[in-house]
Amino acid sequence: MSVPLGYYLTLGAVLFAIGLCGALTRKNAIAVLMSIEIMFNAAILNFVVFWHYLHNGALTGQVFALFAVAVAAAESAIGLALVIAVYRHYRSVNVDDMRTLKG
Amino acid sequence: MNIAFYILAAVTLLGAALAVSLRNLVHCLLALVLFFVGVAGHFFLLRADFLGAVQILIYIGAVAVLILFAIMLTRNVSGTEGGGNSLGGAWWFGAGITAALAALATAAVRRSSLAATLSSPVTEQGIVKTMGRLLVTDWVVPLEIMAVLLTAALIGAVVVALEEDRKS
Amino acid sequence: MNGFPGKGLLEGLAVTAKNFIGSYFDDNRKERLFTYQYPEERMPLPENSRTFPFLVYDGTPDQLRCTACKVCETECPPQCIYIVRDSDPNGKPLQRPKVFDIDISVCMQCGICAEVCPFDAIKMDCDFERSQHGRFEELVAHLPSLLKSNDYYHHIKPTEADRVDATRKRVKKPSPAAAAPAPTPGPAVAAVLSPTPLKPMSPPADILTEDEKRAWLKGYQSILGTGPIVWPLTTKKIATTPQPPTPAPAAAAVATPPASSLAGGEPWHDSGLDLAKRMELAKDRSLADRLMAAMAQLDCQACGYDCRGYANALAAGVTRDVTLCAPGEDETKNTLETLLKEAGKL
Amino acid sequence: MDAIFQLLQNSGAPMPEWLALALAILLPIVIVMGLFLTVFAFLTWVERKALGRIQNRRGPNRVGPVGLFQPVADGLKLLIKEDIVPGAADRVVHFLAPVLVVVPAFLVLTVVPVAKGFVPVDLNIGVLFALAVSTASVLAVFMAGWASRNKFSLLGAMRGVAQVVSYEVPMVLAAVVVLMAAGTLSSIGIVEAQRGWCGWFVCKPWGLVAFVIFQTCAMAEVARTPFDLPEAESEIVAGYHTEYSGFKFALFQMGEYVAAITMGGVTVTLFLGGYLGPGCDLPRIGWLVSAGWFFAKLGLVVVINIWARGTWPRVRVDQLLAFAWKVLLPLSLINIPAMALWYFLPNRLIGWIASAALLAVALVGLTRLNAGRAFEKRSYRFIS
Repeated sequence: MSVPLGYYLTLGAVLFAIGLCGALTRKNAIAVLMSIEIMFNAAILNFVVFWHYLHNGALTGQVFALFAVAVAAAESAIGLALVIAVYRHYRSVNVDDMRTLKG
Repeated sequence: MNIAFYILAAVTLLGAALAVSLRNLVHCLLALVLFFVGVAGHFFLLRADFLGAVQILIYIGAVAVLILFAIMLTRNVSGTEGGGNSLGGAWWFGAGITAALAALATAAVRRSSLAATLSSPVTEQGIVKTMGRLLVTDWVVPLEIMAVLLTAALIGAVVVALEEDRKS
Repeated sequence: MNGFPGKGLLEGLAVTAKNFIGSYFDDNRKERLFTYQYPEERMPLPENSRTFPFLVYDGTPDQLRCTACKVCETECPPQCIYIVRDSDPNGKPLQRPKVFDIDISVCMQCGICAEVCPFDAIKMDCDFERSQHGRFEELVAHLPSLLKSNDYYHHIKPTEADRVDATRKRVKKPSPAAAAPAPTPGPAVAAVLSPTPLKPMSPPADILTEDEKRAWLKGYQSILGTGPIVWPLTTKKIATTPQPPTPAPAAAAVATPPASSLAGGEPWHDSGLDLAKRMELAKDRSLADRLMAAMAQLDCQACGYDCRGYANALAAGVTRDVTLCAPGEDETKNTLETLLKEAGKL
Repeated sequence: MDAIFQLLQNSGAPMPEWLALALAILLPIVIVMGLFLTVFAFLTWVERKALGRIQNRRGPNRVGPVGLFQPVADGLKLLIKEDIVPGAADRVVHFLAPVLVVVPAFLVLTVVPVAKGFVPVDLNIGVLFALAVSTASVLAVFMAGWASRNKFSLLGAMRGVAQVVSYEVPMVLAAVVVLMAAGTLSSIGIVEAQRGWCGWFVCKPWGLVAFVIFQTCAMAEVARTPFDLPEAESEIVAGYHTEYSGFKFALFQMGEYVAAITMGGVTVTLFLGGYLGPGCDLPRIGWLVSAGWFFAKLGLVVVINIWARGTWPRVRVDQLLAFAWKVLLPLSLINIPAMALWYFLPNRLIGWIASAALLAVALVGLTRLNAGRAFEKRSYRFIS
């Protein structure tokens, strides 16, 4: 496995950066959620990379990644449910419109 | 073997970049799926087969469909408008942030001692069997908590998204 | 839920399995495989299945029954028949068509032409493989291709052909084609052309009670099946107003020349003469006679009367419609119009 | 694939390492693609012939000796047909959709053991990979429906997505039971675990129930009658592939049929003991006999599919989803303890009877639960 660890870490970092940039600049709530998904995946990729290189026998890295995947899926489900509820109230998913904290 | 790495990395980066910058939301989603496929490829490359399959099953099978339904429910079906970003299309600004963050991260990685190519190949079979046993023995508490969390998330999502009819 | 869950599903499977296996054992089309492999095997057509019309001839193709009276051309709903009358070398019109086209891409195979033809000249064929490559010229059937012998008619529709031949023999009518080349003088032609004596179309005025009318109708219907019945083509023409001479008893008028015509008889009553010669013959006659001279002299009853009856009806004002003489076409219509205008009737 | 790679390596042939690797990868792909495309063509012919005979008419018998060239004729016709892309369609997605329908169908083939020792890739997560990839076709279906910008195809796509997603859960759970019994995820391992007299998982009570559930879900996953809601001709024109013509439509058809075959392959691997059969261990021709066994069983499963297609009417959308969530899912959940009973009770016979009893109770209970009100006889009043 001649691919050095560093390459993977930079890849993870760049992906995380793209996700973060997307989350910050996108106007549409769903696009924001997608970017958050990218950030999650970047993190999970890092877990697996660390497990692969420094695992010396233990599978903790993979198990941790598995739990992270589950949490990410649950989070996206909740996030989208919220977006739909907000859409029903504001009739738009534009992030800028959601200013008032009215119940 | 590192040709595969470069190809997969390119695919993943392309997917992520497109998912963030495309105008039409559904195209964004398809780029996101490409990104998920890229990450799944990486998992297979890193010999984490089980995670690769799980990634495909959960992300491409479920999360992408979830986002798809969300897109459908929250706008006109064509999903064309509304993909722009709040900076009025100054995409180069976003790119700038990404480049800065990426440079910061790579610098950190290079300086860290771990950067050494400490690569010990992992090839023994039966990862899945040991993983299964591990999950149920050492990690049984997180597993149960995860189960509770997932159920709560499921019910919560349904309650939040469901159309509460205030009239009744 | 009767029976164990899924019982209905399994019964369904059993039925299709029985069908599937059964079809391999008896495919003699009794009960299972009923498909006819079309080009090789052909399904026998029922006798009165009809496709496009054809012209019947007795004996040789030029003894065709059609006299180009153009009734079928007029009555054809989609107007897909085109007839041009034949004429001998010196221009005298003959009682046979020179051109008889049927556009089978337009023909809707309704069989009305066969019904209204007074001379049993056109019958419905049952040959349906008429597809061509072109869509326009190839799909117009011309006279030669339309002509088919009477024995072909017997071959495809035995019972119907026998019935038609029986009625034709009873009328002892030689085929008009034989008569056409030698145009006989007027009255003789009228006598020959008129088919069997007919019952009056409308019930006699003096029948009052309902059941008497029904009895008359029943009597009337009894003759429906016997001979070629001339349908009252347009109901509005049969006015039963009792003024003399009532046109309704067309048969009576045809059988015996009406007394009202002058002693000179009707020299113009010959379809061989053209219109000018006929008007010249009836120049100083009564209005009814001149009107009759304008007709096509075919007594084809396309107008619901015969030529004399229609003229009388026009003269008596029973009807004001001058367009009923089908064979006469425009020339008759115009002359009728001018005559009636001169007489102040129109 | 690895076996071929080793074979090439130590065969001493003057071959650089990367060429051997390339060859080792390409060879199985060519074999599998060729094999299953001919099976696909043959399947369309068998299906049309069988459906014909079920409906008391002859199937295709014009093209070729007994209509055998009919698939070739169909393919040629679709190749020549003009490829129309609707004006408002989203060109990129419209073009990608048929490709993505076919890809998962063939990807699942990588883990199906065709004969003894003949499996394209012996993944140690074989079955999980197959199930995961088969759900990926959901997205392709949606892309097709959404891209053609037409109400009916979108409706069809939504139905397709809902159907596949809701039938995926019972399917995975039905497969879980088999994985528990076999103890491994790799397809070769599962097939080997079914050796011995009546060793097939179908012979076990929980295996039979799991087989029925898996087969129903496979039919639903591939949208074959009686679950062919997404392209129900009578209701929504042709569902998500309405706007496709010519070769793209052929790709859709191929994707569907190959998915049906591969799902059949997975069913055979999981429940009917893949290539196991009386003669499969013979020294030299063993692998040929085992291949024969595999394709015989695949034929059996496909015939069941066609038989069901010729018999049962199409299911209504709500019945379809209710059936998945209210009957199949609980049944497959109960199936797991039933399997445990069978597995852990010392004497196999008692275990067999115990699990059969539990399943019978579950089955009757579920059907009673879902029976719904029996419609009482309707009474008519004549208002004088």
